[in-house]
Amino acid sequence: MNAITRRGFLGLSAGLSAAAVAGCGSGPTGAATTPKAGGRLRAAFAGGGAKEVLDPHLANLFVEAARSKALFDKLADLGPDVAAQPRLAERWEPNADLTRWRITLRQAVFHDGRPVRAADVLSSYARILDPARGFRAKSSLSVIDLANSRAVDDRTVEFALTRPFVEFPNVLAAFGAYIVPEGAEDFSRPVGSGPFAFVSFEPGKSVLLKRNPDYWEGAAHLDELQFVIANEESARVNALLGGQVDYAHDLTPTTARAHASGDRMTVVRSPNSAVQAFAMKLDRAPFDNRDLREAMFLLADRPQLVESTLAGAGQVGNDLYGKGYQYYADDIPQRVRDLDKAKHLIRKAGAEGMTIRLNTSTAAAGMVEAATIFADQAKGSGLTIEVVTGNKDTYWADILKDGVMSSFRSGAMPIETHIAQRLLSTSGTNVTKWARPGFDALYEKAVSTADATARAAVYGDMQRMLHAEGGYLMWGFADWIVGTATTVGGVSTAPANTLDWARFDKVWLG
Amino acid sequence: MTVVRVEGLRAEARGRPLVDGVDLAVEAGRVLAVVGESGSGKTTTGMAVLGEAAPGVTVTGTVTVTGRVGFVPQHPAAALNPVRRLRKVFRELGPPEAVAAALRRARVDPDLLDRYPHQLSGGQQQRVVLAQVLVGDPAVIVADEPTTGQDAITRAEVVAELAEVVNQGVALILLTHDLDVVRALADDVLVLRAGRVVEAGPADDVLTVPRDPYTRALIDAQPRLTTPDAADSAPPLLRVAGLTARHRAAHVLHGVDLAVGAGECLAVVGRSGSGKTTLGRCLAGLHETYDGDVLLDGQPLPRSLRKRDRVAVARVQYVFQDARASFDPHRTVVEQVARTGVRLRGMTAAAARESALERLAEVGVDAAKAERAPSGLSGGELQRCALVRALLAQPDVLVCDEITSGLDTLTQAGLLDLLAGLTCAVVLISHDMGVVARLADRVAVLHAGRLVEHGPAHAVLAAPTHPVTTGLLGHTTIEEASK
Amino acid sequence: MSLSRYALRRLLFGAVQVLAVVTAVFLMVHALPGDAAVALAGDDPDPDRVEVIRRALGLDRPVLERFGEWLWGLARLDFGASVVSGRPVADTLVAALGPTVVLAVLTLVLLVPLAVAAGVAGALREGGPLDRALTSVTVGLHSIPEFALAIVLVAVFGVGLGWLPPTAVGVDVLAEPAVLVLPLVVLLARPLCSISRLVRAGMLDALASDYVRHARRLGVPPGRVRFAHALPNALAPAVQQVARTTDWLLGGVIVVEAVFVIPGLGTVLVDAVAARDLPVVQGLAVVFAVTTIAVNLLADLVAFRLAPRAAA
Amino acid sequence: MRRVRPAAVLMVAVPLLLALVGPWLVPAEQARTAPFLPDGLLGTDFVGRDTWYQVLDGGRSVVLVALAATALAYAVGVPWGVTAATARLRIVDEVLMRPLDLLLAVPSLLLLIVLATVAGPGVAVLVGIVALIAFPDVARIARAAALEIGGRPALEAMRMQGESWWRTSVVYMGRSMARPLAADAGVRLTSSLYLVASASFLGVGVPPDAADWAVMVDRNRTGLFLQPWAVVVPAVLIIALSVGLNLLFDRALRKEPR
Repeated sequence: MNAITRRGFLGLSAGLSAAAVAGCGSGPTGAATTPKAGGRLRAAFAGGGAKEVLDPHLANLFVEAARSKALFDKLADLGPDVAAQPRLAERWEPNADLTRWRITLRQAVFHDGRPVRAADVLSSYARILDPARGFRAKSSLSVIDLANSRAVDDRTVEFALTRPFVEFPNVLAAFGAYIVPEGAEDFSRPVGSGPFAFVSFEPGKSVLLKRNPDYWEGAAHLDELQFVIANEESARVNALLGGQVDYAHDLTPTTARAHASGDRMTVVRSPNSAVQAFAMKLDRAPFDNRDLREAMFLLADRPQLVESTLAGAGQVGNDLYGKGYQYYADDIPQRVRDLDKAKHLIRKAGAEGMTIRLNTSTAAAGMVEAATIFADQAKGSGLTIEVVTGNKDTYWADILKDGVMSSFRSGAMPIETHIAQRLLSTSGTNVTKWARPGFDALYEKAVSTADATARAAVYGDMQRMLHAEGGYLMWGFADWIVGTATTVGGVSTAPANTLDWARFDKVWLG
Repeated sequence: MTVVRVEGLRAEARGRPLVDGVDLAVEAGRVLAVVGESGSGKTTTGMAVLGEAAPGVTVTGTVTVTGRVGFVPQHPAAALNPVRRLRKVFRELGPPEAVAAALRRARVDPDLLDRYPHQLSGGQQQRVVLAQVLVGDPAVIVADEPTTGQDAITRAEVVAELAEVVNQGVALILLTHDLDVVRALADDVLVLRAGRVVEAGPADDVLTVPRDPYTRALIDAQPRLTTPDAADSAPPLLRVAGLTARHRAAHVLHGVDLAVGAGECLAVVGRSGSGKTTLGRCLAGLHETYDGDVLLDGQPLPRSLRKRDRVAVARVQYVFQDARASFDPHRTVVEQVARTGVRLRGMTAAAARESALERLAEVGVDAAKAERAPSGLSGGELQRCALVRALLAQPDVLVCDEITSGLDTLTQAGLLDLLAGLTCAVVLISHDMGVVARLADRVAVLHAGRLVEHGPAHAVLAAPTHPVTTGLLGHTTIEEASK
Repeated sequence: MSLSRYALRRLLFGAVQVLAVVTAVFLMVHALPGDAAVALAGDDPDPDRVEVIRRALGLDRPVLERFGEWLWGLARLDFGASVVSGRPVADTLVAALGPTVVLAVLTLVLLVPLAVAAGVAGALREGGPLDRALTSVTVGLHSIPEFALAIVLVAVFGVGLGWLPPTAVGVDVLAEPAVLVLPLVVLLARPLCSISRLVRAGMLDALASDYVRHARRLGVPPGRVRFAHALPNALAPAVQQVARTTDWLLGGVIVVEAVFVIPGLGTVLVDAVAARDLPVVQGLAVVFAVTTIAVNLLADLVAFRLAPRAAA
Repeated sequence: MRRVRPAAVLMVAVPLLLALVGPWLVPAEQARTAPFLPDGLLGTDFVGRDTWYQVLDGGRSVVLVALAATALAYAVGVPWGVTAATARLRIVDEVLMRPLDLLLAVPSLLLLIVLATVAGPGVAVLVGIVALIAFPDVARIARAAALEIGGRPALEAMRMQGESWWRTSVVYMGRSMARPLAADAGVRLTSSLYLVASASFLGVGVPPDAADWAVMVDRNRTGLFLQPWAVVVPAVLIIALSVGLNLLFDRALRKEPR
């Protein structure tokens, strides 16, 4: 019962990379190819027990994200290439210096029949930005100068920003930045504008939703959608095989392999998904030494890590975030293992005979295994890697402060967001302690460059810096795997955290 | 009418004979006592009458019984189901009229039926068992040691009940080693030794003019209740002043005052549960929770053994009721006995061993036996070893707690001789007035934790003032009463 | 001591026990690294954000103050509110109580007759093939961890053969009792073995006792001797063991609820510990301790009734 | 006296032998391939290691932790119980034994989960926790045995001989307690084994990729339909060991005179 050990936090720790592989767009899969209306789909997710909430701004877990998506809308959301695309916002236009953005809202209504207005947008954002509360989207939205933003009319909002920011649509698509009716505080019977409306909720057990016939993008195929909680992967698989659910989220590659060829379930893979990495801290010995960091990069046998840890269900990484995402620098040559050079660099760094502690934990699946394998790979290099397993519940907070090297995993987000949250000297979750004034300046330049090509070039420079001497050893990208009953159609292969992942209004029961 | 006839009874276990060639016959309304030491074959014979045999025992011979056989087991407490009220059990045994009749015959108060067995006294339990047996209207009752372990008053009750049942025309086979009971009840006696009949005949003949030497020895060994001569009382050596002892919250002794002179024998008597043993344990330092004083030569003895120095420990010694339990089963007897010399007399191990062997030989335990583990010795032998173990300390006061109970009369007699020869003061705890009469200079009678009578033995035994004392002495009068 | 005084004393001690357990659990949970805010922040532990959450949850107040407040609430039967979800702890517990109680009660209801039947059957046929088979099975099953048994049962009967639902995902256990079959088998296995063995041993002792022999000699019919005379004596120790079983049950329930996805108290406990949700963990500790103490008390009273001598 | 069945001996001997000798048979360098392939004797496990080597390596932790925990529970519980039983002041007895009643009101698995989370992973931690759970029972049994022995006339007779505390309370009592405690040790060992296995399965106290039979059962479960040996073999070994131990001790106990 690994309920305690394998509760994946969503959002950032387990997102999915977009389609890097050919044909890995958001094309629907499934045995039943013709959409059919009606029925109740039961979807099994890992949950958070009694702490689960329906407040979309508090969403943290996959199941909460999926439910928020069914009940609410954001102004924008991430497409298959993890670039923002409009949702409730019909379109957006910045002013010339990128500091004021005019958003035009779509004609949409909440489940109680009230229209979605500019005031709802402003009050939702005000709620998220409330300094007394710790909503997840707060740091993303902090670029908005709310006092100077205004509702032009009921369907037009004008946002004032604190600085020029060309990636503002990323903010609108930020995790948890949902639009709720003005003044909404009690989410025990949530009202949103999403494709499904609330019916009932039993914390830690199930949520039942029904089709919203007036959804602005067209009503869903399903009559009803039920989210049920099964923390263990085996339980989700068993429930799927036993016909107790129709959709089982987050399966292991092994399960996929075991059942891919059978006729008891359909396996849906979103290839190239969560990034798998080791994070080295640059502000302290021994990884303040660039040679030693490079030695670590060269020690990693990435194909073996992918093969063993991800059971082959993934792609080799090149120490850069966001493979296949917009702005990803795929022109940088792939790094491969070079033990001799690594040994040489270790000697050069004076690290021979040194023992390095690699912090890891079961906070995310596969991290400990990857750490052990990496420690094996380091044997014979002149230094020893000692794997230290820490407390899973506080792991992410612990590695922010302590240790020199740690296991790391992250879900999908735009590359810009990744940089802003983790790689600037001001970032709140800067695990590698990468703090370079030059890099910060490049970021400022990128986000204030309106020209897309010029901007891409700046992002390319930044990624070259990171590849050469950064702290993240990003060795692979995992597939995201979902199992469905053979009667289910329309399940997308888009990465988790993006729009089409767990998008049940496009799914049907055959 | 002969109800039971046994001819040529022979019982074997693994080829060893337990009973060999026993013949007996009992008529209705008559009592046959089967007498003998433990292991003489009494119980095997009684079982044969019931038609039962212990596992692994093969029985041959003929047993003819006219009518049903009832069995009154040795310990009535064990024969009553602890978790069932009596009424329900009786309901299973027979129709209400039969039960009512049986209860009347056994003189059981019907009000007792709503109780659990543990809520009854020993005598009541015995009567209930008898009533249960009587429901089946047996022609003969086999009673196995019905008085063993009972105090004198209960014993008298049991005897009276059995006599009553016999008067109603039931035959009784009494398996016992208690000659007082035999005298009180039996018409005929069968003396068994090692499975063979050594003597049989009318009780009066056998008990008054025994022909067999073994029977004679058995009878002679029986302590007689005689009134001892008046003796001068010695100056007090050990004094008990205002002793009030507690077990947890319950008071078991209330303000007891006693004195023992040097070389005197003080008998402490009373029914079971009267506080006799607690008193002895207070003297020896084995029971610490008491108020009042135990003074030796006028000096208070520390309550706890831990606080007594070696001299004080040596001066007051204690012999336990259960001799076997008072030895460590893992070490040889001599090894254990000799420790007294080492610890309390400061002897070397070798010297202590020498003197232990010497003293053991004096009481009839030879070196070969002394070198065995306790399991290799009989109960009587072990009790003598225990006595030696205490005496090696050269005590001034020896507390003996019921040390003769559970021993057959011959063994008991040997032990009493030993005690009679002691020069130290003896505190003798007993409920057997015969034993008391033989040894005691002074007698103290306890009842419910209070001292109810205390004085020179001749005075107390000749003219008891308290009903308990009278009751305890009463068993000798049963003889006359029932004949 | 009278039955009522005995019960009263046990109750008073039980209250002290509950208080001590709660304090101990408080100290233990407090000693866990991190607090609810850190746990809640999860993989986005921006220190500023953690600090804001901490303030929002009231975790910046002194810990003793919060404990005192909670205790004071408890005295008024108010379990407080979850620091994480803000929902009343009592609601959470009541919601989760149902499935667990159903499991526990059904287990006990099935356990006692089955264990007694198996124990008696073994004792009456001592040494026979039935007894030997029962002994081997019960001695063996006794030590198999629940998880191993659960995995085997699910793989064979749930997934492989498809006879029974493999999990209780999204199912109301009351509406669809079939989902309870496998969990119950898992929960029953261990206590069934230990109790039937106790019954068997007690029965053998009773059958060899003086009072049973005496009853036989008195002509009590064999059936009554076995069931009215011997059996009650064999039950008293078994009842005490049933009480000890509640510990196993609560432990087993954690495993079983996880494997079969039953949203009961075990699941709530595991989640609450992971979330450092002190009021919920405390509330659970109270429920568990009260249950354990109450069951033990009940068992002692039953044993008192069954074996009046031992308790007297 | 009944003969010990060879089946029970075999059930204990095979896992025990594997657990104790196994680790020496594992090569230092192992190839790592893909998960759940049919390579090697028993195929590969969930991270592509050879299952047979994992089996050889994985018994020691289960067996040694159970043994160490039982030993520790005795090392603490027996003096504890004897102290309580022989204490002259009743308050000492109460102070020592009452807290153990409290421990009984906390379900052992709850204790295990919370303590393991507090203390963090590690073999020593697991030993400590399992010992802590086993120790109240040991202390109670030791106390009961010591009380019974302390009330025996044999011990009082020794005290009447002026024997030292050492000879009465340690030598004599120790020897007399050996038998009831030895009988109890069997029960304790199987329940420690049960707890250790359950804990490992729950992911408490061991790394998730540890070579440990219980961990193997848990982690390789996903591959049950691809490569069943990685689950079946360690599961069977655990079950055989605990069932066998139980059968052996049950038999040994039955030989005790009533």
